[in-house]
Amino acid sequence: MNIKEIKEMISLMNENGLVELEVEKDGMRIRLKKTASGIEGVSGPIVIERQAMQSAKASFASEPVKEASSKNVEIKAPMVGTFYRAPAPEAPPYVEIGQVIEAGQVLCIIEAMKLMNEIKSEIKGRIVEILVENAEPVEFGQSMFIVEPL
Amino acid sequence: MNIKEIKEMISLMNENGLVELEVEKDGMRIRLKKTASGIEGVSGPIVIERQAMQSAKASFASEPVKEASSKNVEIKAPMVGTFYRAPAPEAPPYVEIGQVIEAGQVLCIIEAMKLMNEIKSEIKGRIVEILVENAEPVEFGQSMFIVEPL
Amino acid sequence: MFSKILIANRGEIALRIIRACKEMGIRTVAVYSQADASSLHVQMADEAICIGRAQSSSSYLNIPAVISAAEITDVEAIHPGYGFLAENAHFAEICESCHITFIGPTPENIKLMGDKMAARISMQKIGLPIVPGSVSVVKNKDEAIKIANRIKYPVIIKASAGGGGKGMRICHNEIKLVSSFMTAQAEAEANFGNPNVYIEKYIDKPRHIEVQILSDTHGHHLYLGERDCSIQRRHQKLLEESPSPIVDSKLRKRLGEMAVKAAKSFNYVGAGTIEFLLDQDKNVYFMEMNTRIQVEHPVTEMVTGIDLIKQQILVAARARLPFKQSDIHFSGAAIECRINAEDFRNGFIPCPGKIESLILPGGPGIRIDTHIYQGYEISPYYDSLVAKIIAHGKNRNEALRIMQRALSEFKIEPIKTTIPFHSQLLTNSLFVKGEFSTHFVNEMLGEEEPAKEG
Amino acid sequence: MFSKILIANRGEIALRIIRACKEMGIRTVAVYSQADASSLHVQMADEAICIGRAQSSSSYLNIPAVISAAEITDVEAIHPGYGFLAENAHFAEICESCHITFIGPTPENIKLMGDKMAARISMQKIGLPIVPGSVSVVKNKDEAIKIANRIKYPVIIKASAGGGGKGMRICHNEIKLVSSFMTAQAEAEANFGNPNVYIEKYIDKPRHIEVQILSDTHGHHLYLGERDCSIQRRHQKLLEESPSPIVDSKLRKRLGEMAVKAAKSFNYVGAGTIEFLLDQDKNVYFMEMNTRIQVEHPVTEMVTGIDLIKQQILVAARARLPFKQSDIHFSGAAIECRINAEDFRNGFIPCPGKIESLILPGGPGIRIDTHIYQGYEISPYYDSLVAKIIAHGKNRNEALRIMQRALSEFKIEPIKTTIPFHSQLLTNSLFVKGEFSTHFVNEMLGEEEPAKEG
Repeated sequence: MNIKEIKEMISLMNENGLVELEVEKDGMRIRLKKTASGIEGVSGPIVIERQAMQSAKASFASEPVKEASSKNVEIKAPMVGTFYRAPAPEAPPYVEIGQVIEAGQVLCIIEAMKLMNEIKSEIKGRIVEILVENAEPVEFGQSMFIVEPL
Repeated sequence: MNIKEIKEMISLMNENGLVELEVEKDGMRIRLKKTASGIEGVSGPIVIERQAMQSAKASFASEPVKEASSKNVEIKAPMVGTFYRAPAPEAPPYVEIGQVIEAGQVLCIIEAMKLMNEIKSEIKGRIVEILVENAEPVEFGQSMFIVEPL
Repeated sequence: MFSKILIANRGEIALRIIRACKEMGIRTVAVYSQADASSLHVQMADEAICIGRAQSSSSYLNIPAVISAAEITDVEAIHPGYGFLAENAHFAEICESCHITFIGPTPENIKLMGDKMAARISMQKIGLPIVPGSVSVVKNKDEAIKIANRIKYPVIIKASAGGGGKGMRICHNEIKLVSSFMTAQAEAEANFGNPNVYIEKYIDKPRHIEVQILSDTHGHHLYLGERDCSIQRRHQKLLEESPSPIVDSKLRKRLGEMAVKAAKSFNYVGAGTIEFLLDQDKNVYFMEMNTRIQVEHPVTEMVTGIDLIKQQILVAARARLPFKQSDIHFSGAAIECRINAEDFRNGFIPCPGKIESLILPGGPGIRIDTHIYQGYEISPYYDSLVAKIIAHGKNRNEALRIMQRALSEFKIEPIKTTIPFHSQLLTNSLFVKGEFSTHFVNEMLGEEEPAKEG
Repeated sequence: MFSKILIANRGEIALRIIRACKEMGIRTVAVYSQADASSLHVQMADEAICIGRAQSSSSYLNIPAVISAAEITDVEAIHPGYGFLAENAHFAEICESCHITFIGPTPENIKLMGDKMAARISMQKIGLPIVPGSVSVVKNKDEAIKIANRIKYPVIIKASAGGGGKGMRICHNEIKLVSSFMTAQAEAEANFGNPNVYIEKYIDKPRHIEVQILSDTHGHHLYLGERDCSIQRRHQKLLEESPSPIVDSKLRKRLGEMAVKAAKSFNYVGAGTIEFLLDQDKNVYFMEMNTRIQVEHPVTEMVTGIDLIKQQILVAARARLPFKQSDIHFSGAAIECRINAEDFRNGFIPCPGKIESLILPGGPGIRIDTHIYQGYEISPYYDSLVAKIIAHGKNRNEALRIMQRALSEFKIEPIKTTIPFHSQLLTNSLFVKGEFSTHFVNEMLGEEEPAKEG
């Protein structure tokens, strides 16, 4: 049983209007259950991410993404504004992929109402991914970085 | 058990109007459940139940009532009209509770558009219950008698 | 006034009639088939009687069952809605003989207008223009040529027993007429088991314009303006509007007065619709009369402010019409889109099924007439109309914008509907300009015309 | 004209504004809190930006977040709806300084009318009648007696910092006044931390009548008739109607002209509402002005045919009003019922929760403004308004019947709502006769009056 199979199960559920699907096999048990709007309940060793809100516009995740093999966490925008990776157009970015960061270290700037707000990390970790392009807008709660805690 | 088998199960559910399906076999258990049913209970390894009509006004039953210890069947009105137990106001009723009836025997009259329609039994049996009062209206499909087949 | 009415119909029109009755303080009895037990008209009526199986022949067309339901519920009148028994003179007669008021015209009214050929002859007699041509069977080629020379080409050969565009042939000259005549007879025989054909002047790209009339039992007849129903496909109307973009107040008055003249000539009673064809020079031809309330009646209600169902009930109770022709004013423009459970991208095939998710449009200028709800199962047994959206604006342009906005709000999953068709139509520049004929939908979709060039 | 507008609101009013924008061809940006991610306004806008947590202070009242969302989406204007930032002069100023048009009056307009006491003084100066009494703090018993003798008993003592009926005392004579004055001061101190009180002539059983006005930036001011909002409970309106059953055309003109005079006096811009009290002799008293669109604006839209939201947007874009006072006509009667998720049988306590089953009313004469749908979760974070039903009939009697019929259709399970309250109200004979005051709901429900007899 792997992710591909689970994905297939979910799409089967979606296509066929199932609300619950439970599979137990070789000491492994998968149970999927849907509400009217999305996949909800989870149990067993594999955790499925809470499905994003129906609206295409609600792109923030309300829960950290956790993959089977890691405990990576998302760093989300605490405000609406424009995302900048560096303190000035010519300056080097605050952080790069692969870089180890300390708790309290500045990761980026969000400009809101002409104010430059430095966004700091609350944890120590390693930058796994940067999800927003420089000078792009971010909304409240939008994921900006994926960090592997150290 | 693989995805193909689950797909087959789902199409089985769709074809048969199942709302829930649970299979346990050689240490393997599959349970599938669909939305929008009033049916909650599940018993036995595979349960098939038909969905009941929602409207309070739909008082006819689409399936014969079967009690655990009997095979009683309902005799339903084949037309809208007024139900009469006897051929004339002074005459004795066609049938009484407890009476044994033959296939083809007249059970009652339904008056529709001034026509008296004799309603005959299709089976041999014993009258267990008479569900409509004399001179009361009946709608199409409404249960009139409960008969224990003999 | 009636205290209790039975509604011999289903779907949105049953609900529409129940609404009018509730507002008038009249109790209602719904009848329904076994397939419609969870339908809204059953839930919203004061009483509901199951009258038969899903098939219409067993239930909504089953006259003894309907009459019997009326008798056991002790109603004083039956409203037939549209379709089913609405234009069945026999049913109207049975109601009469059972002392139940049929909310509609007299059986004689229905009979006269039910025979379309006889209706045209009778309307021609009182001076209404009809499409030039034969009003009876054309026996042979020579007669066909004689008629065509009289009425001038182009002409169209039609099967007497035909309908829906089948067996029609358009001929632009005598050579075509001669070559088409035998073919048309053969096709008529093949399609309808009857080789009879007749010949009419061919009206190229006409508009379908119909006039709403209202007549009481005291000899008063009113016209409530026109509806443009040119947007149709295979004789199925898809969008209707009032006023018509090509009818000015002078033409409106002329059409209205013709319609009233028609109604007056045979003592019509109730709500009715006189259908006209308008050619490209705005010549008017009487086509037929529908002796019932119509699907598209709401657009007339929106622009006149008159509730047609309430008026039907009132005149059936022998009340006098409460207004004169001079009291009728037209305000703004109204458009109705028929939302059918049909796959527009796949030849409009019906798509019944369960509605898993539903958002109906709302807000200012929008009226929704529908019997559906989330969880409702659209039945394959009946017509595919699931909702009528009616937009009312201060002019046609505003009504179109309100309708476009409403269509964008309408979500009905996973049912395929005519919503994408309407969205496409409402952005078509010719449609927006009001330049269209009954051929418009075929042209827009690149479909074949129903009548072949001979 | 604007090409893109941000709507700084949620719920039905956000949807209402999106609808107007769509019909005008203006693109829309919705903002929303994390609790509203699945809300209809988010789904129906062209873009949507999450601006904060569920709490209004973090989202819909969060000025930097709203302005920031406006900047990143590059909108030209912000419509504030009602509530939240709609009457926040500071927000209107910030919009101005960021070169974003605030769709509403000027910051100065908002400020002047935001100070209710100052507003009354200023309106008195231009000749509008106000309730007789002190317009400033009454320091002691002797001053209170002097004022009461001048304005005549009965009088009412009100807390300066008060609201919602708290700390009010009605006095019918000097003995009561003397005994109540100290108590009122003490209560004011206890309730509001401020012992200041003032004295007014007590208006027994008044009507709440408000006039809708519309002003452009070119000095044109129009009145669009009145709304009767006397049906309220604890100062929360429950049902509004236009016209008021007690306002005739002469009084309508007088109220309208007063309202226009008020608007003109301080160069008001946009849609606004002037609230009056009418006593039982139909004496008129200016109360306050609301410098925003109001919840109950649809009843005015129905009887005038004017889309107020579109007009707000047009005048914000400095367009001239497209009609004169003589172009405004009133047609029929409109009633709005506010359907709140509140348990009417249990002190109107809010009842949020998930809507498992929903049937909205429809058909002729019904407009529905709502953001709910089956499966929607009514949030406990915001106000409990779930839908506005607006009925429009040719007269009040027909509108009432349409509304009763619509209420009977409305199913929203398992949410407890004010539907049963409205059903009861609409069959109350005094209400049907139009005989009611702002005390009517309390009387009908047998509840205590907000102001105690001193």
